[in-house]
Formats: sequence, structure tokens, C-alpha cells
Amino acid sequence: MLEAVLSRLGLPGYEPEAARQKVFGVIGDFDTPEDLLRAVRTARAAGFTKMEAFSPFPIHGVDEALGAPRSPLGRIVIVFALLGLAGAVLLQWWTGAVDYKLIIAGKPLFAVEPSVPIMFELAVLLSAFATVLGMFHLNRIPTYYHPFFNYSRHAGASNDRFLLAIEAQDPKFQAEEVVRFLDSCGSRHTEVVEA
Amino acid sequence: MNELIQLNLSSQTGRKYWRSLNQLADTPEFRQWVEREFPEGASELLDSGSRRTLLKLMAAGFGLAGLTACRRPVEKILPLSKGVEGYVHGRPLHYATAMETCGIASGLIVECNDGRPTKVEGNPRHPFSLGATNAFQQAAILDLYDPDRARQVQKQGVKSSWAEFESWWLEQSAKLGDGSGLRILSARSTSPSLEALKAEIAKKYPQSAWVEYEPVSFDRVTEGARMAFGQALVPHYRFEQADVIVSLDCDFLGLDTLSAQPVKQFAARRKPEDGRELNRLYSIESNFTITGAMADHRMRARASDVASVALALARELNVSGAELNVLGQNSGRQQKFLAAAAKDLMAHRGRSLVVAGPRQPAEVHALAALMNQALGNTGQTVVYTRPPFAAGDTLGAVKKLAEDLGAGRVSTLVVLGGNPVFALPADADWNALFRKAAVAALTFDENETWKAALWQLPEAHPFETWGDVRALDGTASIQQPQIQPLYGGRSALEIAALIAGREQRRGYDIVRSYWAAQWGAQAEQKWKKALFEGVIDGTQFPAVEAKADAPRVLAAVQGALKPAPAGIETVFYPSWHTLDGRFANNAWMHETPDPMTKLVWDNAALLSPATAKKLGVKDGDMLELSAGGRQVRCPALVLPGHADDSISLQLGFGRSACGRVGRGVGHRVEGLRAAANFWFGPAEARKTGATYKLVTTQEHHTLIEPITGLKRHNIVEEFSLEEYRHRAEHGKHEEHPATDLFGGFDYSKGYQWGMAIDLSACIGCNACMVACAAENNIPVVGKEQVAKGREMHWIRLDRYFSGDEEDPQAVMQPMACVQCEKAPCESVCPVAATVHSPEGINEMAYNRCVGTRYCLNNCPYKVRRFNFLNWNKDIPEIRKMVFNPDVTVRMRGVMEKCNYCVQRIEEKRSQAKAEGRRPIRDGEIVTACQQACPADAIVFGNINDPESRVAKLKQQARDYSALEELNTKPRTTYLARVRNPNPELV
Amino acid sequence: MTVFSKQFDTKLRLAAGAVVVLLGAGGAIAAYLFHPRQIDTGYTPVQPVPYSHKLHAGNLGMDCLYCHTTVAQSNYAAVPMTEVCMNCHVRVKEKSPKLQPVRDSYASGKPIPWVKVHRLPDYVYFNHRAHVTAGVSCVSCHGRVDQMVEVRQVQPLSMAWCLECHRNPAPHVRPPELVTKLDWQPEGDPAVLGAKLIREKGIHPPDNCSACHR
Amino acid sequence: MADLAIDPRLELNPPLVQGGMTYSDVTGKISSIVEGKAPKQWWIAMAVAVPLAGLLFLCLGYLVATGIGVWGNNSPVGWGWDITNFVWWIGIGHAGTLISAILFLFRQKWRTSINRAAEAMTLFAVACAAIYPLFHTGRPWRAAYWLFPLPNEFLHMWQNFRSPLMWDVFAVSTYGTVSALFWFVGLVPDLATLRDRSTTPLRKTIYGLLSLGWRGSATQWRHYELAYLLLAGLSTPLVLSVHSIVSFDFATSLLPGWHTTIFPPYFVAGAVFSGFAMVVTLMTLARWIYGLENLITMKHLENMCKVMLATGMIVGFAYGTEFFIAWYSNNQYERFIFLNRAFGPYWWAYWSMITCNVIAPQFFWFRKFRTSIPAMFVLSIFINIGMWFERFVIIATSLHRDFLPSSWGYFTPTWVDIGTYLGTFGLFLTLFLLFLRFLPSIAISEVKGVLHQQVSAGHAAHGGSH
Repeated sequence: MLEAVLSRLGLPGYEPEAARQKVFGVIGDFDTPEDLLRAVRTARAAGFTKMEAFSPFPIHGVDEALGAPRSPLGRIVIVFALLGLAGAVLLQWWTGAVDYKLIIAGKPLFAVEPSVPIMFELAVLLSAFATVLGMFHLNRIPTYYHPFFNYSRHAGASNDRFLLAIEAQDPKFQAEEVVRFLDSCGSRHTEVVEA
Repeated sequence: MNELIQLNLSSQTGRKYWRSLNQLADTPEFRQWVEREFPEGASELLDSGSRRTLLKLMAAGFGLAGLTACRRPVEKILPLSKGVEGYVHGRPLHYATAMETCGIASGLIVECNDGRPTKVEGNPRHPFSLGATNAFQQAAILDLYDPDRARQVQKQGVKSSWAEFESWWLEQSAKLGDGSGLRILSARSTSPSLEALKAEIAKKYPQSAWVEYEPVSFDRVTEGARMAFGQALVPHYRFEQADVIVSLDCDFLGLDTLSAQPVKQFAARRKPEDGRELNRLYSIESNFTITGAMADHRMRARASDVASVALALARELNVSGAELNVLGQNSGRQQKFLAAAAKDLMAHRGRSLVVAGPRQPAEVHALAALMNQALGNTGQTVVYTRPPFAAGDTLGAVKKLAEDLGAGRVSTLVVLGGNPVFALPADADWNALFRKAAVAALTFDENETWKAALWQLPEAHPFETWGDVRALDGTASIQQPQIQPLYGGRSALEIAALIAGREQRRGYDIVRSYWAAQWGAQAEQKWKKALFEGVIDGTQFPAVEAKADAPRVLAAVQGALKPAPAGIETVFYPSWHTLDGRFANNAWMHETPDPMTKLVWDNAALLSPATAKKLGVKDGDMLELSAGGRQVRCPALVLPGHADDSISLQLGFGRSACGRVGRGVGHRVEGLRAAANFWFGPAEARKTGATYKLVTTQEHHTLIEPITGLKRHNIVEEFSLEEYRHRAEHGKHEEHPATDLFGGFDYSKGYQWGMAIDLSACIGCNACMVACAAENNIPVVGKEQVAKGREMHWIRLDRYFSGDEEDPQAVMQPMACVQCEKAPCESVCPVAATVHSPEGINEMAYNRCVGTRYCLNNCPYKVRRFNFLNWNKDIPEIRKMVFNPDVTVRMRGVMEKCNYCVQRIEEKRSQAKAEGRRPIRDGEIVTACQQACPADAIVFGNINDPESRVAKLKQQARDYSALEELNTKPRTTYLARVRNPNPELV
Repeated sequence: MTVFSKQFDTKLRLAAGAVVVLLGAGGAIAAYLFHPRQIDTGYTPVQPVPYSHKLHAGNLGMDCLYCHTTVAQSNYAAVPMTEVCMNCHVRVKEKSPKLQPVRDSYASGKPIPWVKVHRLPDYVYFNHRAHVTAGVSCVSCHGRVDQMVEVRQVQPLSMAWCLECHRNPAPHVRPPELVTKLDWQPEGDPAVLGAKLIREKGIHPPDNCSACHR
Repeated sequence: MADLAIDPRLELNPPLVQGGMTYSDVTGKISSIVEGKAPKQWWIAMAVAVPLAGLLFLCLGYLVATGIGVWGNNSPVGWGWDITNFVWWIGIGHAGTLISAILFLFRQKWRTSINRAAEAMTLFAVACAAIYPLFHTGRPWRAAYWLFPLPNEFLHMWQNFRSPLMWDVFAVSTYGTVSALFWFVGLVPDLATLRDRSTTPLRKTIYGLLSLGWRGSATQWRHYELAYLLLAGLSTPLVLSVHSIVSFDFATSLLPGWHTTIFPPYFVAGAVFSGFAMVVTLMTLARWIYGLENLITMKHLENMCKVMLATGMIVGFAYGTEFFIAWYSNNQYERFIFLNRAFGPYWWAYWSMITCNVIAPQFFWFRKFRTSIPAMFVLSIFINIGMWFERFVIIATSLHRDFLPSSWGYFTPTWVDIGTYLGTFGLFLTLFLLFLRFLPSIAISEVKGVLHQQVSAGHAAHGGSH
């Protein structure tokens, strides 16, 4: 019953048989960052567009090579920082100078000076959350099931191997073509990974 | 009851107690409880509905205060069944009454809330109170609820009853015959009714003897008068008339008068603004008393040397014309002092005064009388009347009693009040002597005397019983009960009536009938008037024309006075804590520090730094003192300004038989006190090597910093009269005018409360401290916690010594929250638990406080008090009846402090509004400290009203704020201490 | 191979969503239930004597002050003494069994254990005199007692509630002589009259701590 | 391959990863700590830590049940060991974020092998610190919620945001939260590593859930690196603000000895000082227990010694300045309070502080001490003690003799004070040991990053082969 609803909605893992994708793509396995980078470049030259590289640590240049756009994270964070700042001002002004006017040490009901610390702290707090959650969102994590994990040697990507995947959505995707292509780039172990 | 008491821990206010009279009525717990708390006649208490009983019932209700368990505790309201005239639930009732200590009576007004006496104030109509009180009178209310009082008639410790005692007495009296075997030993009493009963008893038992004994007595005063004038008289000093006063070892501002009158009169002449010339006080004393602290010139002399000093002064004054040969040798310094004093005295003939202390022998009093006569002061600044009590040679009578007891000539001894076994001279072993007769002892608590008696009878508290007293000048007052005897105690009057064989033995009947006899016709309304006013007019004694034959008296004096032997001597003083031991179970008094030593919960052997060096002792070293083959031990405490070779001891400590509070507190020095050295006498002092922990509330005693040796200004300001006059002409000169960094709240509108404290008038007598504790439900923390620095007094008396260590000056500074307009404590409280009222009070919302103690740290005056533990946890239920229902009882973990008795302010405000929204009049609101203050040193009011007393005082040239440079803008400011030194001596 | 199935993420997200919704709802409900309006109002204890304010104050039109005599003199609006009941009930309904406790109390002198309805914390010092003399009617805090057979608490009596009125007293102020007329309504807006009275009499309700906490 | 982005400044000499380790060596070495059996030393340490932690809860229970009176606090010394320990722990909590964030921004690669543990230390230190502000209040059960601005229908009361204690509430809780986020974000890729290496389904599931399905794809790394950079950028001012705000507790008061404008920088320096000291103490131990000599190299330790020397000098300078200003201000109270610190009843505390904080670090001028494990271990302990005394001196000696000589007093701790303090050590150690045992105590992926640059730098040096 629930299953039916979910599949009607076509939520991940419940797509109807028809819509379900068979093959994720082809993944090749390289020894060094340099090899991987070279492979990416050749693939790009060969006109592949839907690619993804996997590595145990960030490799400078790979994303440029893959032609990825700039990350929007910075802009998100700025917005939240300002929200935090404004929130702090409102909180301290409204509670002290509007809602309950208490005479404290004969001081003004609201002043900027004593409000600064909390303004700063709230700004930082909100932007920190924005950073982390924003990153999670952009990276689509947590996502515990991913076809990538069906690759027999995916574990290498978190150890000392450097993987390149050419995905099925790629217009030029032709499984055995791609396998051959990656081998030619120097992949140690190429395999077709099902979705 | 236990579970009830536990439940009660959650209770936060005294008010709750009245609210929950409820369960009282029928619960079995209550019945058991009543059985325990009121063994006497519990049954009639539970059934009868008479007024007093009902009020008592209410009071008893505190036993079951507030069962607050769940969110909505079922509370009940128990209205009276039938009305009580004048009683409005929630409004206090005030009754005039009186109380005597050591034969000195003062008129009081007692506040009762829903049947519980909760606060004592002075009776403005009474000449010896004039509206003020001393610390002891304030604390008396606590004794009323002392759970350790004698509460059950016993025969040698076996539960008995008044009925049984009376029947015993009947058969005993049958055997008394002419009464040769009957002795009555009573505390000193000024009661006219008792006087009448005495006469009856004397008639009934011609051979009986009535002995009056007080450990702190004024016999030597009357004996001195007898020596001078041939009859026992009491001198009445009119300090407000005296421009120059010489005190011969007389602490007349402190414990040597026991009433507010002398302070009122003296302080009235210490306020330069009043236009009247400032008086000048020369004090000659061995101990450093608060009188010495007020003196403009002070001479240290052993008590035994005062006689020779007096002679020297008499010679300077040339009393007799004949040359006087003075004993001993007075040092050059003393000569100079006396010469100057004598000159001063003579310059103020008829407006000067020489007073002698009750410790001094009759001869010195006679000398003083002669000097006053020679100076033409008699009839001017001093008048004589007959004493209101039976004056005589008490010690002689006591000696006789001891002999009779020893010789078995006494079959029946009746003790009426006091604690003779503890306090009688140590010449005889009174415990043993008491075994030799059938002793019936009427005592207030289960004290040493009670333990030694055959019949142990609980005495009623002055607030529980009918009686009458005479003030020192004869003015009589009716003592009316505020509540029925909580423990079924009876008064000395009632026992005396039994002995006299009266039919009417209820206190009311005795007093009523006595005065009815005096008044005859219009007795009824005179009685009402007496009760209402608290004094009976026309009862004052007429002044006696006293004329002394100088040469004859002088000859006698010269003959009697011997040079004092050199070496150490001990002097006995009443204690600021227990007086003579009668307040030994009073926690308020124990926790109120001695004004000079700041010692709490102990007595000590006070000695001068030099003497301490000589004996090789420092604070807390245990001394062994011996005289006449008797020894006592007492820890040493160095007091700057104390006379050398003299050791001051305070009476009334080391009670072996006493309640929970006082048992074993301090060291008993009475063991050293015999008839021979009753007040002072030579003794040996030896360091034992043992040490003892003495706790004082002040650690550093001067305004001089250690390390730097700099003096701290801006805390206490003192001027000589010249300096003051100069300042008064040129006005206050602002050294650095304060500027604010930011604008603030506008305090220029409405009532703005403020206070001015006159350091020139304040004598540091502690009355304000105890009054504050009583008014504001201030908890007692005990010796150990005070040692940790956790005392809770909202107002404290800071005492600073200045000048050289051997002969310093002292100044007292009452310090409570000064209600800063820019209060440092407020801005640091994270939860806004302490904020400002628009009327300038620094408010403390206990129920909001979370107890970070940040405010305490940031308070430059350190007047905030924190409940480090639950001080109210282990208070017996009955003791909780003393709580002021208008003030929250604070729980553990919250901060508290002075708030100008805001409950009194709000009360007056709502009264003023109810009376047609009229403005509050100046002087209408009186804070507890102000009301108690005998020196009128504290003035409270609206500083926005330029006509108010406080506003005027704040205009004075000597007005200043403590720690002014912090710019906290305190609402409590001080009037600088003005001294009036003799130019010849500076 | 990962240990997580294809469906795991969807399930996880749905579960998380459900938890969030439940917590939100729970919080909202709790907030509602624990609002003073819910927990404090409506308290209607059973009294030892079935005394009906509706009958006495309502139908018979007795003035509140006849019994609660001290309201204008004291902090407390004292509950009347048994005497007061007996003033009438010696003659009226002098046999009624319901009144037995009253007669007993009168005879024995023992109080009638009325159950307290309007209760404030012990650190709160409410003053009836101050309010009544300023013209705040009984009805403002106690509601239409003259319509209650059994007295019920109708207002939360929370600090927030007190402050509401202390900050905006106008709607609750009336001529003092009318405070016990529970059904009284001025012609027009009570706030307008109130504002006028406040101006004339100079009423400023305090909102500082020591006004109520000492 | 010269086009490979290699930071030219990377003259890693001596290399930060030694013993010619490969990527998988790094993975293996660090993961083995988590996967293998716990060494004996770990169990011994636990046996000490856990009972101490128990003592903490015992003391706190007694405190809450009885009242602050069980501590030595009194009037005038309203704050004693409670706030002393609070400030001390918070200070310790600074090195972690500082090492991670600031060194990261300054591209100090040597941070990689110590930042993870340092961050963990921060979290646990902050946890210990946070205990005090709550439990030192008279009524913690109220403080727990009255300190936060929650709308409240019963009271209708708000906080006083002028109070530095209120600022503390915000600063400390923000600091704790952000540090935790920073730490966790750093952990994610390494958790993925552990996930992929784990053999049992339980470990697979746990590490799998914790690693959020991390794949290490180029896209993820891209957002990840930016996020990490941003967090570092946020944490840096935050870490500075926190101790500045803690110092406001004192600086904004009017108490002589507290009322000082140099407190913020002085406190921050002190915090870094003590923080690094604690890192050294713990790292030398961890290094010894798990034989991490190749990852936590002498270079790391020496650098930290240099930082301690520097901050130690700053602190020492601040002590001097205080005295100078006190003299220069010509304010009697100010002068007295400082003389009283050095020569008053608490002279011993003051001189212990000077010895440990000013004299001890001077040894780090000498390479011999900077490179000797026992030496730096002992000295770091000295510094920890010294910094505790600094806080005690500031708090107790300023309070015990303030304006009115009549109200002067003295503070003596009770067994509960001591028990609570030792207890926090127990809690701290327990948490830290659990961290060592179950999480990668060194940032695997970052180390590999460094290693990669080392390797390629090596190639570059050889003129680049193939």
C-alpha cells in the first residue's frame, strides 16, 4: 500500500520498473592523481560531459577539468550571517526597550555597545549552520545508497585509488566503447556498474 | 510531625503560616503536636474559643505551615468563628507594654500579626525609651518563641503540674510558721504590685527574708549616693543639658545604662547643624567601650585606678577647698588630661557633668556627686530621685543567705526568676547549698538553677503575662501580654501571690487590683489609658533635694580608698551578646558582633597589645586566670586602646545548662567572680599554650592598607569642629566633579527614597542590626559559617581604629545597601533579578534570582548577602512564629540585601492611597533600623521633597557618599563624624 | 557493496520527517496545555458548606462587602466569620441540614475550613486595599462570582496576566464605589471612562519588582 | 605535469610525513588504531579516568542537593574555584579550533596530523568548562532555563543582555556548537574510509551512517573544501571572541584587578598558551601510546613549543603591563590590589603563576628543550598549572581585598571544590580516550593531501619524470 504510493511518487528506490535505470555507468581505476587528471582531460577532449571523479583527497584541477561551476555556498552563508545579526539586534532591543522596560543601573534601555557580543555570536552561529547544512544540501548527503558503491573497487576511492566514472546519461555513452576508452587511458580495472 | 516539618521546607514565607491555620483544628498530628508544644493545658487550648487562645491557636498553626506538595496544594482558610475587637485579618495590632532588664525598665510597643508578636519597638511616650530600643529589647521577641524554654512544671525532673505544686506549697507553707525558714531569692524587680505583695509576705512571715540579686546591678550607684547624701538615691543625668561630660569608667552609651534615654540625650548634642554647641566628652576607662569610642578625649586607666584619677580630678576642681592627697602617681600625660578636663568643667559650671560607672566603688560615686555639686550641676544636669527598687547591700544579703543555707536554717527557698546558681558570687558552692533546702525555682529556661531545684517552674515571658514596672525615675507602666503563655508559664507576681496566700492569683487580677486601689474612683478609664499609652502619668518620683557636706564626705572617701595594687587585674562586664547570660540562648544576639571587638558567638579576655606582649599571647591563646584560689580559662583577644595590666571579661557565657543555641558557647568567667572582686580585682593571668578559635566579622580593623601603609579616604570622613566650621562656611568643595558616560533614568519625579546616616551621632550600639534582623527575617548562620564569611546581616557596623595602636580612636560606620542609582550589581545580573525601582530602590527579586553571585563580586560596598546554604532548614516550628509575614523568607541559593524596608514603604503608600490618595508625609515611613536607633543617626525619606529631613541633611556640608569616585550615586549618604577636641589637648 | 538498500534513503527521510512533525505537534500541544490559562483557571474545589454566591450575591443582591468586610482596609478580603453567617441564619433556614457545619462552628468556636480558591505564590504580596480603593472591580480578577454556585478561578493570576492590566489599566478602572457592582457596565467604552479616572486620580500601576515581591 | 597545481611555498623540509609512507600506509596506520585491539596503556588510562568522572557527578550531586555552601565561596570571594576552573578549561579549549582554523587559513600544513585531536580536545574541554557556569549558580534548576531567552507566559521576564554572563552563555554555546560542526565535517571523509575498510556489518552500518554516504567525488570535494574554508574563516574570529568575552566578565566590572582594558588580548594569548600546552601534553602521550612518530613528527612538536614560547612571552608582558598601569594610573585601589597579589596573603599563588608561566617557557629558547619529548611534556604540565594559577590569582586575590577594608576576607577550598575539579579531568580524559579508540585521531585525507604534495614536490625536485 505505502509501497504503491511511494512508487507513484517515484521516490528514490521506488521508481516504477519502467522508469528504473539499468546502468549507472562505467568506472575506471587509476594509480595516481596525475593519471586520473590526464584521463579526465582526454575524456573531456573525447567529448564526454557526464563524468565524475572519485579520490581519497581533493585534487587540485580536477573540478576545472570536469568543467564544474563555482560553488554557491558563500552566498548562502552571507545571507544567514546577516539574519543572525539582525535577529540579535531585534532580540535585545525588543526585550529590553519595548516589552519590559526595566531600569538597570540607570542605563539606557537599549544601546549598541553592550549588544555587540551577542550580535556577533548569533551571526557566527547561524552562518556556521548555513555552511554545514548548505554543504550537505549541495552534496546531496546524507545519501546512503549510491550506484557508485556497486563498483567492486569503490573502497579504493577512500584509500589510495583514483577513480573516474563516465555516466550512462552521457549522450555519447556506449558501455563497451567507454570501457575500451578508459582502459586506453590507463585504467587498471574498468567495469560497467549497474544502477 | 516530622513529615509536616519536611513538607514545610518548601515554604518561602512567614505569611503562609497564618494562611494555613487549617489542618490545625482536627488532625491527630496537631493534637500530638500541641501535647508536645504546650504540655500545660493542651486540652483546654484545643477546645475553648476565647480570644487569646484562638490567637494562640493561630500562632500554633505555624506548626503545620503550608503543605505545599503538588502544583495546586489544597489550602484552607480558617476565619475566626466569632469576632475579636479591633482585629482585621492581615493588619498588625500594636500593644503598649514594658520590659525590665536588671531593674531598668523601658516602655515598648509590640506588633502582633494574627496573634503572633513579631516585632518590638520603643514607646515614644516612655521617658526611658523615647521611641527607641536597644539590641536586647529587639531580641527579646526571639526568646518568646525559644523552643528550649522551660515548658513543663517538674518536680526534680518528673513531669508535674501547677496544681500539684500549689498543693505542695499549701502543706509546705503550713510548716513555715513565722517564716524563719523561708527565703525568697528574686531577680531585681521594680514592680509596684510585687512591692505590695512583698509587704504582705513580710507580714505573713515576719522572720522570712527576701533577697534581690542581679549579676549586673547598680547597687554601688545608690550606695555612693547614700555615702554622699545619707540616703540611697538614683542620679538622673541630663546629658542634653551638659556641654562638658567627664565619664569615670561609665559606659553610659552602652551597657551601663541599658536604656535608650542617655543615648538620645547625648546624641542630640553631637549634631553641629542643630545650632546647639557640640558637647565634649572626656572618658576615663579600662575597657575600650563604645562610650570611649564617642569620646573626644579618652584616658586609659585600670578600673582600680579610676578612684585615684577621680581624686586627682576632684583636687583639680578644688571641691572642698582643702588639699586632697591623691593615691598613686598619675603620669604627666594624665595630669595634663585632668587639668584640661577640670578647666573645661569649671568653664561650664552648671552645664557640665561628671558621671561614674556602676563598677566603681561607692566612694567614686560619692566623689562624682561632690564634683557635680561643686560645679553647680546638681539640679541642673543631674537630679536625684529615690530608686524604684529596694536598694541595699545585695552582696551582704547574698552572703547571709549562703550562711543560712549552709547552717540549715532555711527550709524553703523560692527563686523568682534569674539564674542565681549560675550568676551568684563564687564564694559559695550554690549547687550544694541548694540541696540543703526545698527549692522552688521559677526560671525562664531549664538553666543551672532549674537543674538544682526541687520544684522546677516555667516562668512566663514578659510578653506573655500581666505585670507592672517602674522606670528608673519611677514612671510606672502596665505590662500587658501579647499572647497567652506558650508553655503555660507563670510570672513571679503570680508565685508571690501564692506565697502571700492571696485568693486572686492571676496576674491580671493582681495588677488590676493594685492599681484600682491606687486610683480609687476613675480606675476604669485610668486603666484603659494606662494600657493605651503604656505609661501611667503622675507616677514619676519627685526630685530629691540632695546636698552633701563636702568635707565630711571627702574625709570618709579618703579614708575608704586604698591605693590599687600594681599588676594584672580582671574586670567583669556585661556582654553585648548575652548581657548576663539571660540571652545565652538567643541566636540573634550571639550573631550580632560585639561593637568594639566584632567578636561573635564567644566571649574573650580582652587585653591591651602591651599586656598581650607581656603575657606572650595573641588572639585565641587560652589564658588561665586565677584569683582567690579560683581559676577560669578564657581565650585572649587583643583590643587596641584597652588599659594595660587589665583584662576585661564578659559575663553570661559557658552556660552548662542551656538551650540548643547557647549550650557550651563561650567560657564561664563567673567562676572567678566573688564578692571581693565582684566587679574588679587583682588576678594572675597565665598562658596555657592551648588555643581557641575566636571568630570576628571584621578581619582588618583600620583604614590603613597593609603593604602600602596608605590610608583609604572617601570611606569614613572625620572632621574636628574647626574643620567642620570652615567647611560649612566654604561649602563642600568637589575635588573631581563626576561626569556620566551615558544618559540614564530620570529620577527627578515622584518619591525618591534616600537615607542619611550621621556618623557623628552613631554610637555603634547594634540596635539597628538586630532590628533589621527581626524586621527582615534575616537568618542566623552560626559561628562556623561566620568564620567562613557568610554572615547574613543586611546592615553591619564597620568599626575602624585610627591613630596609635596603644591609644587609638575608633569610629563606627553602619553599612547597608546604599541603593546606588548607577548600581554596579544590576548591570551584571544575567536574569535581571536585581533592578531599579522608579523611586530609586535597588530591588532584589528573590524569586527571580538564580544565584550567580556576580552582583556580590561587583558590589564595592560588599553589602549583598548570599544564602550559601538553606539557613532556615532546621528551625523549630515554634521559632518560625517570629517571622515577619510581610517579608519573604529566602531560600537557599538566592542573593538578598537591604531594600529600605520596602514592605514598610508599600504599606504606607497603600494606606495613603486608601486615605484619598494623599501624598505620603515626611517621616511617615520609618525603616526598622531608623526606628530602633536610639541616637537618631539614621534618617530616611523622600529626597525629592526639599522640605524633608533627609533632603535637608543631604544639603549639609558634612554630607558625603562613600567611595564617591566610583560615581555609583548612592542614595544612602553619610554625615561626616565631627569631633570636638579640647584645643589644649591637641 | 554498501549495507544500505536502494530504499534506505527514502525510508530515512520519511522517518525523519515523521519525527519532526510529531515533535512539533507535541510541543504545540504542551505549550497550549501548560499555558496558565489552562493549568490555573477552572479550579473549583468542593467547600465544606455548599454556599452559593449566585444565591446570596446574585439573586438576593447582597453586596460583596457585607461578608468580605476588610477588603478596603487590608491586604486580604477576609472570608467572613461564622458570626456573620449567623447574623441571618439564626432566623433564616435555621434548621437547614446544609447549615449544620455553620451552626456547629458557631457553637464550638471552631473555624469552618473553607478551601482556598484564588492562590498566589508565597513571594507575591497582593494588596486588595490598593486595588479596590483605586477602583479595580472584584470582577476583574474573580469574574462574575454573583453567577457562580461554586466559586471557580476564572483568571490565570500569572505574572504575565497581572502585568497586562498594570500596563493598560484603563479597561479595568471604575469609580471605587462601583467596584462591587459586578454587572456594572459604563455607557460607552469602559476604557474611555477608565482613562479619564486614571488621569483625574493619578493612578500609575507599578510594574517594578518590589511592588509585588518583597 | 608541471601544470599540476603545486603550492610553490611547499618546501616541506623535513617532510611532515616521514618513513616513506604511502597513501595506503597512512590509511592503514591511522585506521589500525581504531580497528586493532586497544593497547594496555589505554585500559590503564581508562581505569584512572572513569572513576574520576564518577567523582565529578558525585560532587555535583552533593552540591545541588546541599547548596554552594559546600564549596569555599564566601563574601567577599563570591567566585572561587568554580569560575577559575571555567576560565581555565575554556582557555584549554582554544588550541583546537585555533590550530585547525587559523593554521588552516595560514596554509600551515603541519597542522594536519594534530588538528583532529586538538579539535576533539576543544570539544571536551568546552564540555568540562560548561559545567561550571551552570552548577556554580545557587539554583541551577532555574538557571538552566532562565539563562536563555525563552518566551515565558508565567513570568513574562527577559534576560539582562547587558550582563557579561549573558554574553558568556551565547559565546560558549556558539563556540561549542561551531567547534562540533567543524570537527564533524572534518571527520566525514575519514569515516568513509573506516566504513570502506570495515569488515563486520555492525561497523559498516555505524561508520556508514556517520559518514553520510560520502563518496569522495570531485563535486563533493569542491563544496566540501569551500565549506571547510568558510568554517575556518568563521571559527577564527569566534575563537578570539570567546575568550575576549570571558574576559569581559572581569573587565566590565569595577573591581580593582578586574577592571582592565588589556584583558581581552591578554586572555586570548593565555588561552592559546594553555591550549597548546595541553595539546603537547596529550600528543606526546598519544604519540607514545600508538607510535605515531612518523605522523606527529618532531617538527610538529617543535612548532608548538615555539608557539608556547611566543604566547608565554605575551602573557608575561601582560603581567608586567598590569603592574605598570596600576602604578601609572595612580589609583590607590588599583595599586594596592596588585601589590597585594605579589605580597599579600596569596603571594604563593602569584609567584607560582610567574614561575610556571613566565620562567618555565623560557627553556624553549633552546632547541634541546624544544626537541626533547620529556622536557616539553614536563614544561607543558608546568604551563597548565601556571595558567590555572593565573585565573585563580585574577579571581580570588582581586575579590578578597576590595574597596572597604571592613569586608575583606579569605578563600579556602573545600574537598568538594577539589573533587569537582579532579572530576572534570576524569570526564575530559574519558571522552578523549574514547575518541582515540573509536574515531580516526588523525585527519587521514588531509595527511594524504600533504603526502601527495610532498610526493609531487619530490617529482618536481627531480625535474619531473615520465
